[in-house]
Amino acid sequence: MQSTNFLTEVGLNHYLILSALLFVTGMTGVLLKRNIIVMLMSIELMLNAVNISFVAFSKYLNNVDGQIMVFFVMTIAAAEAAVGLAIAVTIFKRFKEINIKFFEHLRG
Amino acid sequence: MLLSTILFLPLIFALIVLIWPQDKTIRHVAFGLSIVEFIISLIVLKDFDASSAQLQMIEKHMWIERFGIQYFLGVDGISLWLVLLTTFLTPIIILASWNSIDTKIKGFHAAMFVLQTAMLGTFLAIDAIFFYVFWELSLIPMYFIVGIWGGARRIYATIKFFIFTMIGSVLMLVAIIYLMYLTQQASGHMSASLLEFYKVKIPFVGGSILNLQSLLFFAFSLAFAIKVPVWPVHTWLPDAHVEAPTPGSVILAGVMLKMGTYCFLRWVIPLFPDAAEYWAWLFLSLGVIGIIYGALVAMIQPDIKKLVAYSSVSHMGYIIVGMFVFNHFGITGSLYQMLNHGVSTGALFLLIGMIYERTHSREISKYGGLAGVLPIFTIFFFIITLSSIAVPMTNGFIGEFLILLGLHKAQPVYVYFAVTGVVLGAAYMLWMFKRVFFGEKGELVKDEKHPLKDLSVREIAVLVPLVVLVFWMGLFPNHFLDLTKSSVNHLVTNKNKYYLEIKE
Amino acid sequence: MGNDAFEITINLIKLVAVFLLIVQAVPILVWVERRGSAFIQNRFGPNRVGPLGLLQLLADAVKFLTKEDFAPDKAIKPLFYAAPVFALIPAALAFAAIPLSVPLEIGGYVFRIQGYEMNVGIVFILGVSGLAAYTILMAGWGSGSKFSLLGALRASAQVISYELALGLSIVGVIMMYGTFNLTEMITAQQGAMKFHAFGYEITSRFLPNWGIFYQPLAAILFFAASFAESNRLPFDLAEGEAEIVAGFHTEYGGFKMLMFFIGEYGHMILGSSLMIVFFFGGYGLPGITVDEVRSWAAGVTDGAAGASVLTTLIHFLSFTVKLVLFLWIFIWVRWTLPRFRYDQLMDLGWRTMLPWALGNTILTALVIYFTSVLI
Amino acid sequence: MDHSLLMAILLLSPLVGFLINGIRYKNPTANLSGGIATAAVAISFISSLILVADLIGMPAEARKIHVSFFQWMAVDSFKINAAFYIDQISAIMILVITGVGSLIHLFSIGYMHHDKGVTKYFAYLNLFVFNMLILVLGDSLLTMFVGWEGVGLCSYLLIGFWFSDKEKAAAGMKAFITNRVGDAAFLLGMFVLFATFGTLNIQEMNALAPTTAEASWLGAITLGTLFLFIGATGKSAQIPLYVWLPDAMAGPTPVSALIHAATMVTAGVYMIVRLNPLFIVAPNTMMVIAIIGALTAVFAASIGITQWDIKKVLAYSTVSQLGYMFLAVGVGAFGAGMFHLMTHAFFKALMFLGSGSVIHAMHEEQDIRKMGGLKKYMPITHMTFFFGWVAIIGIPPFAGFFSKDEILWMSFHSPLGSPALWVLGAIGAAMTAFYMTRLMCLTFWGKSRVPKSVHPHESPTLMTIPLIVLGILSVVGGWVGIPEVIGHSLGDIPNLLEHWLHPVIKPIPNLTEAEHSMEWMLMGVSVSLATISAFIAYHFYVKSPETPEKIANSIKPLYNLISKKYLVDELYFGTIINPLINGSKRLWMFIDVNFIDKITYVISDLVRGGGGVVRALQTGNLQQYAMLIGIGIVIALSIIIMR
Amino acid sequence: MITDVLMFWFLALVVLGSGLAVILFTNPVYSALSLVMAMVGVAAVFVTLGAYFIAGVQLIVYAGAVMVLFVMVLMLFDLKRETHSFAAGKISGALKLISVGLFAGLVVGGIVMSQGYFVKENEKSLGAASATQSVNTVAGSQTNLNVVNTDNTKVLGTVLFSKHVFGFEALGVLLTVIAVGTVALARSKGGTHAKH
Repeated sequence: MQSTNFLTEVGLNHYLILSALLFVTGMTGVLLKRNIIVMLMSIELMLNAVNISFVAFSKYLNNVDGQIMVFFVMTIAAAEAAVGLAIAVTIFKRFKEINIKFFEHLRG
Repeated sequence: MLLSTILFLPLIFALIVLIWPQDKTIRHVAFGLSIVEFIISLIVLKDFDASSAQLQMIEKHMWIERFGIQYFLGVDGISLWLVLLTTFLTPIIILASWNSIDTKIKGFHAAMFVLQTAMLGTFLAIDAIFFYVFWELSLIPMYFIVGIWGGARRIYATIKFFIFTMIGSVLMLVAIIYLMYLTQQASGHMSASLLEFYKVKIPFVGGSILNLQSLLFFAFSLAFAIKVPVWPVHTWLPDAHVEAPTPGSVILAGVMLKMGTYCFLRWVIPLFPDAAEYWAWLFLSLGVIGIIYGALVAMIQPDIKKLVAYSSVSHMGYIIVGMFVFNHFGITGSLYQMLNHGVSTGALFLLIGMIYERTHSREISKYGGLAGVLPIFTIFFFIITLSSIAVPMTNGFIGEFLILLGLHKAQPVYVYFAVTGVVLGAAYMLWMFKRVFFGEKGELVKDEKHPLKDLSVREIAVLVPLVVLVFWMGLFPNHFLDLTKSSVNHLVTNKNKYYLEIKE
Repeated sequence: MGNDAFEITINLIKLVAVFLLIVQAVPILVWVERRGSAFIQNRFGPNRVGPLGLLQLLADAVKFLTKEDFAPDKAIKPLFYAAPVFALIPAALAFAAIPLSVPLEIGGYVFRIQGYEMNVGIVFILGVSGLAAYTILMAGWGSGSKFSLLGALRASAQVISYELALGLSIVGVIMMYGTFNLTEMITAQQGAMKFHAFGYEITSRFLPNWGIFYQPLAAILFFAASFAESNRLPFDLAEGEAEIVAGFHTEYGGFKMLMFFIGEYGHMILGSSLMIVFFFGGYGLPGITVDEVRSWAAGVTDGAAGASVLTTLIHFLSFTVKLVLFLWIFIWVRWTLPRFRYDQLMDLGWRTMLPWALGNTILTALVIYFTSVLI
Repeated sequence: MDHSLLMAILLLSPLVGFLINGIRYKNPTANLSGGIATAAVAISFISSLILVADLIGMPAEARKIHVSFFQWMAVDSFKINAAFYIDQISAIMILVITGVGSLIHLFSIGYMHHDKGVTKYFAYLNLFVFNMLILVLGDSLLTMFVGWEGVGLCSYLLIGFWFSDKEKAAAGMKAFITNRVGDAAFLLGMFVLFATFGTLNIQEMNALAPTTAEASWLGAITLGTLFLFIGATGKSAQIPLYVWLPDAMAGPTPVSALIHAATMVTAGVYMIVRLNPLFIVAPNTMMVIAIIGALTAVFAASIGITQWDIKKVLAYSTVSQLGYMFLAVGVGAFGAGMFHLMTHAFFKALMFLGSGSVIHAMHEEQDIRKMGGLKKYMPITHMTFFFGWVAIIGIPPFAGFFSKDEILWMSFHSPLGSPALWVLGAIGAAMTAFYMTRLMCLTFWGKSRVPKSVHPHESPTLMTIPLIVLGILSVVGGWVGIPEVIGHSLGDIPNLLEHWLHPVIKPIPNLTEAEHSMEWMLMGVSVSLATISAFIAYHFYVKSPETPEKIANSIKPLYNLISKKYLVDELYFGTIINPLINGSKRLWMFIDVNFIDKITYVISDLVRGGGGVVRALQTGNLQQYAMLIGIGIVIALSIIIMR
Repeated sequence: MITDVLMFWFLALVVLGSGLAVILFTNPVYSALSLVMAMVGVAAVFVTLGAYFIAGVQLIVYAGAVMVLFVMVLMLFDLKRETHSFAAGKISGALKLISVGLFAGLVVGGIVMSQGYFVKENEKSLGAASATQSVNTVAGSQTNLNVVNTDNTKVLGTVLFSKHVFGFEALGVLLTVIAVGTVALARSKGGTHAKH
């Protein structure tokens, strides 16, 4: 299946790999960035990557449930963004900076 | 629909209380609502068919089909009076908390109503999982009642209470799930209904704890024994009682402890008859030890509330003993003693709460000579004391007598030990009574600047129903026993092949 | 995109044409706006260059193009330059999804008179027009100016807020027609008024079968919201001259400024078009179905192609007339109503329009349910 | 009138009195509340008179009035009715209770006149009468037990009537708890008997008892009756549970008269008599009863000799006399026991009331060393007290003589008795004569040792009337039961009491015909013993008051032991109560605080410690957490893919 | 066909490029704008997969609302360039990168190794079920299996409001909670340590 016509025959695997790479990109952001907001954005990126997988599966498995999942993911992403940003704003109000290190107060 | 109404009305009441706009009138509203609940619950009494041992007024709907979990309510002679006890005590408690709860009134009443639902659910649910939900639900409002409105060491007490109870419950959940699995083995479809559980024959081999029935028996028993509490897992009770606010203590002693004993009758004994019979010696011994130990330890407590708490341990010992003799007298006596204990210990806690409101102390040594200062209070306290030490013509006597009679019929040896409880009970109560009410005026009583006020009309109104009940139950026990008779009869005669039919 | 090279080419050309349509409409609109405002305010307006000042458009264009292209020192250059370019895109893209006339059928090919056909047109249009907020933000922040930033924040907050009302207000319409497809909506609005209720079929010869008669509240809400979306008076808080000079485009001049204008007018056109599509029968003639027109055209011309061209032209004309009317209303309102205060604006959006839109949705749902299910 | 109505009146009229006075408990009007209470008991008395009259009208074998009001409780085979019946035995009791009771109520009006809690007092007194009637009339052991505990309760309340005094409150508590020990045994007895007979109904049990064979020397009936007897030792103050009665003198004196002399303390005797068919088939129990009774009689009398408190002397005398009654029933002479019960009720109530009158006159002084020569101040009291005295020491023809003598004779003569018992009884009788005479001498005769501040005076009429009535009864009360031997020699005076009781008393098995000469001789011995010791006492305490002290000094250790009541209280405290309390404390500390709770602490510490270890991982660095998640996923994925 | 392929590669490039840009830009505003770009790209990917409605929603929700919030917040904070945009230390940074790399390798490897396993499995199960009824449709709607590739909005709606209605309701609750929580957070003054 692959090797010969990898470039010309786009299938499920292509989308999955695209999704995986996008996910990894987002993950890198989450792991390495200092700015909370950028971390949040990276999370959004990861979620989007997952969405690609869902939709791709939905198409190639002929099952509409995958797209429903995308809905749910989107809603949760929106919610997460709202709360995350609110927290970021609160942190910013206090420290005038939104570095992730301020969250270390929350250790157990 | 009646049982569902009774069961969930308090939840609606809790909501009403929560959204009630006026803080001033919230107590009145809650009181009125709880009275409504009580009146509705009286309909159950009216519609109850005393001649039948069947499960009555059932409501059955499938809840989670895959596991055979049902919304299943029903009442029979065993649970009837406990339901009424719950609905009866709630208005009294609300009325009694008029002054003692002065912060977060709204939350308190809401918690109270939620607790009422949980307790009623425990008594009414016939489905294991459904039952378990209520069983656990009852912990939460109680946790808050003790934890928010409690005394100085309330957090310690709540956590102890919670953890003790949780440990038992978790084992019970495992056992319930296993029983559900057994129903599937037996009948092919999974069910959590108690009636299905009854049909399962659980293998039993005497001589060892490591057989299925014994293990399940102990898993259930531990949960209920902690709730009761049976010696030696009783230590959460004194702490919880001492730290709980008055209404919390009352509901704890009055109803919550009964959840444990009731469940022995509803679950443990019918479900595991062989194991129950085989291990009866253990529970009889623990019960008798509880009776004596509770009384002895109660005697030397410096704190009135702790004394009453330990007396609860002693009284609950009687109830446990009564159930494990498996005859009419014992089981009837246990059922009756549950009600008695609810009424009289509840009233004791109320009374202690009233005096605590006035003096803010529960140290016995700081009192003395109260009888001269607060005569009405003394009269009430004395009547309740009599009920607590089981003087004839009060309710306590009937229960204690029947239990001991049953114990003697089944296991005469134990009764010689158990009967010391009769003496010790009188000893600790009267000694306490003497130290608090008689003698010279104690340091709290003689304070001239703040003379103690005798009971107000409201407080009398709180106590009168209880006192009336004390004598009513003592003089006309048949009014109460007649309704439980057929169920107890059914339980005793069919213990080893217990089943419950549904009354249409 | 198409099945063969010819089709693809035509489709690409179509796309460009629609874009140009918007761009070219702008100078005319500017002229209309200036003359119209003058008329309303009892002035002359541009009347020196050309007849009725028509050539003013050219003059203006030349002026804009020849102005010095500068950027403020504090500006963030990439964003500053990118913003005007992006300003064009949302409106143009969205407008491209609107069907302007019946499809043209020539020689086996069917050409839709719209940028591209989309099954979920409404969602797409809403989505794309939502992107407009970025251009504003980019411009505002990229300018490196306080006023710009404030204006941008105001404007984008406003856009987001009203997007909700906008989206919700047309939910009723969508439910009624049961489709996201704009063409299908227009088809459903053809002919005389006719609807089913409680098992009866009710017809009225005198009224066209337009959405406005079914969803009047939605129409009002949508129209108001599209004013806000396009940042026009009475919702032009983004450029409250007295407070923040000119809002997000304070620092812009010349051609870049013109691009913002184009964007704004593009939004106007888009809003008007959507009004027409949703509530005024789209390209359809009032009370007359496309088939009736087509059969008439077949009688007038010979050959299927000719009839098709005629039908398309007639409907395009119909659309244009409606569009012009609505654009005039836009201008009219701008010069009639005063500007809101910012809190009033937010109040109106969140506390008035949103609940009404929600109510409308629920009501529509109920009516649909009762008329269709509970006969 | 209808019997059930009469019975209801009989029972409920004191209860109504209690309720009325109980509701107006704060009202200090002695006359009104006393009137109500007395009237209530008097009504009872009248209705009991009517009932007894009806009873007399019945044929001798069918004399029984049985009234069942309602079913009290019914569980399976166990059915108890709130039913009451009057037979020959209980007829005597209700007459004594209501008759003596109303006299004592009357007396109390005067005695308690100035007390603030007078209304409460009368309420308690009425409640007591109510409970006592239930005890006496109940047709089953359980009904009897209701009254049994009820009178104990009233006794508790009345002993601790002046509760602000710590000692008195403690005395009440002591009485109740000691009684409770007996009650617990009573309960056990009921259980055993119920297991044996399947019923607790007294008549049914009495009917079944002769047909039930006793399996061994400690068979079910013996065991049951033994338990019942232990119950009786509690209520009737016998060894070993007598300790509460002397302390019970803390209550108002009329209370001592009514409860602790005339009625309640005799309940044990009454119970045994009522169950006599049952007891008679358990000879071992009977033996125990007789021995305990005789021992108590001597033991208590010996303590009585050394007491200085007028009421204490009477209290020990009561214990001693109760011992006689138990001796009587123990040897099977149930009739004699009943007889002595009745006469004792008369003369002991009289003496208590008399002492009350004295105490009243002496302004609450109870020490007889501070009295003396009261004869001239209080002639009526002295006179009536004198009748009581002669009655109790057994001088013919006063009441005590006949009853006591019959007991002594039966203890000798009955096959259940023995000469040893007679000897004990006779010693007791001598001691009784001694200490009663001592009391008489120190109180009424001899020189006055009254402090200057006190001016003794005769009590008001309200108090003297009961004294006079009881005095007369002390004189004539014995004539209903003149022994056959005397009656015969005086010209066939019948033994009315014996005839009356005959149908309900089971005869002693193997009773031989009485030898009259022996009976005469023993009678002579006991009377002369009593007379001699009375004379000695008179000599000691009137003629040469220094002699007793000399004797006491010469046997100092013994005297001290006796005057300290043989240190029984100390013994009980030292061996039972204190170890119990200290042990409980240790138990609590050891089991609850140090063991069970410690276990929970250990568990919680373990959990907390474990948490502490894991806590180190929680650096608060979000990205580190994320990295750990990532590494975890990598590991999980590798495992999945490698498989 | 070729257009679809070209489209995919183009979009993949755009999406991955802008995704990388998100984490590589030191200026968070650029990151955010890149993210918008990525999202629009993802929406386009959805279009190529035939999920038009999802694409539209993606535009409305993500690009239109969520990201606007991000951008607004960033602009409000006015965080210019950050000198240390990456937080990690040497060792942990290396560890993180290694784990990310391994993760990527494993996932991609897994996907490649799976050889379209899912599709085959699905076809197998479909083959079993196709005789009776179509699997992916809800009861009552007689749409064919190929529905995903054409206009599936109606199917989407039907499934969402029947099979997944519980999840839908749960999301409603979630959103309410989030709305309340956000308002509460935003109104608090300076975090949890502040004294009111």
